[in-house]
Amino acid sequence: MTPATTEARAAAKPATMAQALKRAMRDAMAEDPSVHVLGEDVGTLGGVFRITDGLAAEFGDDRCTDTPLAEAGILGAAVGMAMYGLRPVVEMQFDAFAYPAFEQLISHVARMRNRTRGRMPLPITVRVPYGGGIGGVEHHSDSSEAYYMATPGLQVVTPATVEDAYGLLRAAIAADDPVVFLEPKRLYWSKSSWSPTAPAKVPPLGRAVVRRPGTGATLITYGPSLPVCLEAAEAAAAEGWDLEVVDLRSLVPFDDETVCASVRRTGRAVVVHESTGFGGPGGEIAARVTERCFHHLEAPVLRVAGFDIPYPPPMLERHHLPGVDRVLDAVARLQWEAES
Amino acid sequence: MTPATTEARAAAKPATMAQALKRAMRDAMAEDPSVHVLGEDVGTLGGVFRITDGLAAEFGDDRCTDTPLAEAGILGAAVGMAMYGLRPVVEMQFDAFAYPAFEQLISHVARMRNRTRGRMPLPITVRVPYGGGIGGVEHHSDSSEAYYMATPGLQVVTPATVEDAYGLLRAAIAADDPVVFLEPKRLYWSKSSWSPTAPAKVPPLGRAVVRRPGTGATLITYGPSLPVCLEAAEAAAAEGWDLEVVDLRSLVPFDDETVCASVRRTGRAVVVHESTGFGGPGGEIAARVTERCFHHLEAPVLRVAGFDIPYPPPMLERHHLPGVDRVLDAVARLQWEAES
Amino acid sequence: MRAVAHRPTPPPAWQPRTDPAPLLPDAEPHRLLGTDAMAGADPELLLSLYDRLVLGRRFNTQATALTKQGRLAVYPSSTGQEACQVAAALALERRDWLFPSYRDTLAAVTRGMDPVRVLTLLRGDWHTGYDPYEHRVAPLSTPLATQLPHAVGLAHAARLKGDDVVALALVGDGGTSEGDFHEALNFAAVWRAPVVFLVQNNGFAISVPLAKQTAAPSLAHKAVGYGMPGRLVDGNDAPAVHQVVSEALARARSGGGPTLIEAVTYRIEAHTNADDATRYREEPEVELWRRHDPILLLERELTGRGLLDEDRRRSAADAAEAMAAELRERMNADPVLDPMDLFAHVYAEKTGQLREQSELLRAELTAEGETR
Amino acid sequence: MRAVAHRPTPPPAWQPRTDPAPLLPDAEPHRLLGTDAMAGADPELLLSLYDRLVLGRRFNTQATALTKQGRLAVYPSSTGQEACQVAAALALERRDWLFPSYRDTLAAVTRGMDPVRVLTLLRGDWHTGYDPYEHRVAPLSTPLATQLPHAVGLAHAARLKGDDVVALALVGDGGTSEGDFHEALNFAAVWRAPVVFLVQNNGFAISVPLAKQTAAPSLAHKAVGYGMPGRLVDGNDAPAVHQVVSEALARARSGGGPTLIEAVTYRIEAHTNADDATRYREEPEVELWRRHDPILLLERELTGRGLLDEDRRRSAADAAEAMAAELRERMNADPVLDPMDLFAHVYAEKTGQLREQSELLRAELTAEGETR
Ligand SMILES: Cc1ncc(C[n+]2csc(CCOP(=O)(O)OP(=O)(O)O)c2C)c(N)n1
Ligand SMILES: Cc1ncc(C[n+]2csc(CCOP(=O)(O)OP(=O)(O)O)c2C)c(N)n1
Ligand SMILES: [Mg+2]
Ligand SMILES: [Mg+2]
Repeated sequence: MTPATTEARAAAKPATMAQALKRAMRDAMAEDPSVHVLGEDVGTLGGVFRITDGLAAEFGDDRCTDTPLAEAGILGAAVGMAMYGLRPVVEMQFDAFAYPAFEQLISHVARMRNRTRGRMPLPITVRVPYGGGIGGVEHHSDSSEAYYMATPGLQVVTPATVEDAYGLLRAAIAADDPVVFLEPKRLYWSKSSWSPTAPAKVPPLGRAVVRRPGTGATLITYGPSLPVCLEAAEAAAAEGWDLEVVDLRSLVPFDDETVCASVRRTGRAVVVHESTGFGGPGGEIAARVTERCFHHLEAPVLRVAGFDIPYPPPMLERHHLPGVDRVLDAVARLQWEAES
Repeated sequence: MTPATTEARAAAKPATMAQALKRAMRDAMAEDPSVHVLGEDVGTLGGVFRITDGLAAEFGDDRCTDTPLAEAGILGAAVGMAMYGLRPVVEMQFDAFAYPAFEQLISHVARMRNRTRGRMPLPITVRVPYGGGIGGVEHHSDSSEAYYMATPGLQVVTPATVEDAYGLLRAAIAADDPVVFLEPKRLYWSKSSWSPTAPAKVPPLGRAVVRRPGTGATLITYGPSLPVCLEAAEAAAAEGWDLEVVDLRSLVPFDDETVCASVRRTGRAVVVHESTGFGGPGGEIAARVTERCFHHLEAPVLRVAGFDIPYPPPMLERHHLPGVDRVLDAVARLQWEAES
Repeated sequence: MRAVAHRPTPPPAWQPRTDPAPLLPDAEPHRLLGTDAMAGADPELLLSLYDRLVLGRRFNTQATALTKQGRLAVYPSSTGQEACQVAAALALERRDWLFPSYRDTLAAVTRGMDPVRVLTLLRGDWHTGYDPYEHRVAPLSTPLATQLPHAVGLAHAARLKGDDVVALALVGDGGTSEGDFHEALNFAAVWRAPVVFLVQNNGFAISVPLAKQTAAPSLAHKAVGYGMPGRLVDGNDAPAVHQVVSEALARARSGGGPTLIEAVTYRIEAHTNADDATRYREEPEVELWRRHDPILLLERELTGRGLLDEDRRRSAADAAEAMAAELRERMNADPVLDPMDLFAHVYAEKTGQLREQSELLRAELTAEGETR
Repeated sequence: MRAVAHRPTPPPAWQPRTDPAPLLPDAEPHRLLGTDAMAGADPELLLSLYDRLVLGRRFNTQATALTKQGRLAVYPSSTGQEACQVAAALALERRDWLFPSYRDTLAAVTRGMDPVRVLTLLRGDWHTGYDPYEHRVAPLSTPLATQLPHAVGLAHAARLKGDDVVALALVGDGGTSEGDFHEALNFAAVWRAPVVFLVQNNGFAISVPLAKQTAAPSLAHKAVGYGMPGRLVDGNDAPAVHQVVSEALARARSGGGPTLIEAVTYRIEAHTNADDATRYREEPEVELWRRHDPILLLERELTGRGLLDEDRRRSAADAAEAMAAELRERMNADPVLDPMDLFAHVYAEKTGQLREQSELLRAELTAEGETR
């Protein structure tokens, strides 16, 4: 099948996030021969989520490589490949299976540029399917972004829309810094009318975006929780609360400007994410928003997050995941009475 | 040398934190035959910081064991030992060298109790010398507490005084949960009149303590930054600011009660730690204090932390480490004018 | 002064294979790979193995069927690998420990565990959940090879306590590539821990064939680098597996230290019910292995020796059917779960914030009228 | 149908050593461990090795002295191991890459690097800091064995690009226990990457002797489990190391894949200047190895062949002294550091918060009158 027919077929129906991600890698590989994909089952199988499907067929095993089963080895080899001028895109099969590569990520990937005074940057993209909501058994639903955020030298990016999945992944692969690219797995099959035949322009990394304008309070969120927040905002509208929803897109660098502009306008904010609350991303976000917007705040910045527990088994996960009701409960606690 | 003579000798001069830690392990091993120490160089050498010095001589190689050089193996073996009823105390040689054991820590140590519905708790203590200020070359000065704090199932404890070094380590070893025990290496040689002949009673884990009472603002800190905060409080007193200093001692569980009682009294707070700021412990602390004490706050909770950079080389570390001046600068920004 | 040379002579140069690792057995590879255990084995052992293999096969097909009915979140079938799991688990003493990986449900069942409990993880009502001490079966491990150092630590602890306990740790061919495999085997050898490592080489790690996993002449050869014995066995020859594992256990028990065993077998089904094996392998290859089926091999031997008639065959099948029916029935009942349990086992005692959060959830559940 | 058996016959059973791993060489262990390279070697090679060994030894003593004067934060001396580092690095082509560990300063110097730059990490003014591309020397690696997968990845990339480049990766005996060692060797073998792994077995990992690190007959035996050749060499026999490494490089270069080499040597000094080796080993053991000194061995051979007279000896010593004097002088000058560099290389572009933080620091420095 030629790329043209693939395109034609894909354009015929709304694209999924999975398709957009695949297309981003395909286009990056076609444009730049130094882009190499590697990981477990990424070749013949096309990955357990099929995100790399067709890449080995189109570009050969040397460009899209099934590695031995060893995550530190994969990332470590990617470091060496990047040292030699390649742009490796590594797939970690699931969030929790990135942990064996932690030392390589923290002690090398994040630091090589700094260590060598900028002589040896490592343009590596580490794709990590993350988060729950797909009925995965233990170790298949972790939200591990806090670990990456706490590590200077890494960019941490996560798309929440099909269009961003394409754009941000292209931007991540093109970036000269290592990027941990967190893919919200329960949005893999979410669709939009984004057409893979007309790729959007590559957005810059590090910019948040207002997904829904509003005046009463700001929901600050990212990745898998964006749809929850948008739904909550719709429901809130019915109760007379006009909520603004900010999609961070990039956790590192953090877009203080967009976030704080919103909060200064609304005077209230709730951070919503699926990761555990304690020590999670929300603490950083709430703290920095408070530092910067204190006198604009009518209420403390609240957090709606996963409970501080190991991710639950499939049959109980719905109790853990922050849903619309929990978001609305938090919104209700934003001390609206104080205003009037 | 009998324990008695050791005690007599040690009692003669002020004890260091290193000695208190060693004594805590010794006493725990003497009282409970299920306590086993293992790690790299912990036996014959007594550890690179000599914290385990004498344990192998007193209790034999089987109780204090030099392992092969492999941190995941060490912690993984400790998991198995704990499964069989032992209480392993693992030494990670330096903060950054705990990273190879990350998967074992996150996916097993933190979760085994939960996974087995409480049937298989893992009473493992993982001792990690952490932080900088000792002129260590790369990888020898990381402050990695944010990673551990973000992991439900782990207790995270760090002493700041000689007395606590003893008491908290005893409590950690006695705890039925896994404890990441962070030892501030630049305080290893700090002394106090604490006498190893009269061990203090074992303090409960999870309790912060007010190290210096004050009324104007609260410095919230722990581990290596406690002496900095106490010094800053002295200096602030000269400028007319009466600062309270809270030593967290336990990052997990977090003692909201003690911390919030202080902040509600003072109305202002600065979190001080050496770890990088972004995504570091301070974000969580500032966020939860703000959530709980918002209407008592005269100013946003500020953070004084290490810069958001890889830990610097020895010759530059003093520029990175939060010192008295940076703490005082933050205190000065607590909007004192608003009060009057 | 010690020995003259402080090293033995250098090892012979290993020539890495230049041909891609051949995956297909010939028509009757068990004779090449197996021991002569089949012929020499005690009839009772053979019959006991037979009953359990039949039961195991039925367990696999039933569990797979349950995934289709939404009663299991996922199931990694061990059809084709029953001999490895059953024979190895059967070689253990009751006081010994088993460290299974996620595919080793049959090994756990063979130890006497309640099949429903074995399936907790895969059903999705808890993470393994069962009491590991009841049958000395560690939680089925999902992160690959991470259970191996646990087995070493447990075996080491048992030996230090003077207990006559051996740990049997199972791992897949793919799992041998992980760093934890290396570290565990090295610790075991240095500590001479009473542990036996059994690699079920089923040819694949999800889609990745062995040839992309290793260039070693065999996985058993990996033993050499740790200074422990390596054994290669036909993993579809149940008595052979039983014999090799028994020998290794005896060796460990008598202070001889660890052994690495590679059992060559084949994953007849896809990786799990969620996988599509047609994407990466051809049917004829599977067909060849079907002809080398562990139950077939045993039936042939038993029949040849006049130990298996239609009645015996039927009674084994009936027992398996009964087990399956019970399993079906019990699994078709919705498990009674208490969401408040989410907070019960994170720490020995709930932390303050877990108490807050559990109150939040309790309030939500009360509002929904859902709590117990 | 492929080969009849899809596996070679089982490996011979390895009997783990029952005696503790002997650590002491006999009076002249090099003859047992070495090749016959010494006798066969080209005079020029021998002399070149000699000069560099002498230089290397002097570098070690000078650097150790600098720690005492507070001019280096720490120094891990390779005294006694010079032959491994010098001979191995000398066997490389200029286009090849070296992946050193923290103790491999001499290998880096032998590649032509400025000694002061090599010492950046240990001096403490930056983390390695030098440009790895200048001499194709990767940053000295502190986290053990982590540099090995980098070497594999680089070699693999070079081969994919069609470049005739080999990577030489150095690691210690202790480092072989880490999971990264295993994963790197396995990747290298599966990918047939042009990489050579050289283990400097100096008997210790800080205080831990080899016998507590492995039960393998030799570290070279670890090659077997990856399907690559293993070679054992006397690490104090410089021409032998040169020959074995050269052969392995040639093999890798011609598409033959990776090799694992164990060079048996001894760490004559403590682990670093901060270590106290008397806590864990006896002087007579060190003394035995001093008699097996790599420089002594080479001198003996060169003298025997009439290649080394007093003049030649003195000229080597003088060159080393000159290097040391220059090193001393340059290291005694305080490095000029700009604290603002702390923010310069974290990302390609400073993030907003790094800009804020760098302004904070700049203000502090201005207040102190300290910035440039
Ligand atoms: C550390 C880790 N990485 C990745 C995975 C995802 N994963 C689950 S099973 C599997 C393949 C395992 O292959 P093998 O070890 O041969 O066992 P088999 O499935 O054949 O029984 C992979 C990659 C995992 N569970 N753990
Ligand atoms: C991952 C990791 N763990 C621990 C350390 C601390 N450490 C530094 S050197 C050393 C011993 C290394 O021994 P070996 O590999 O034999 O090298 P040698 O020092 O003998 O050259 C240890 C444990 C480290 N640098 N990295
Ligand atoms: Mg397999
Ligand atoms: Mg060594």
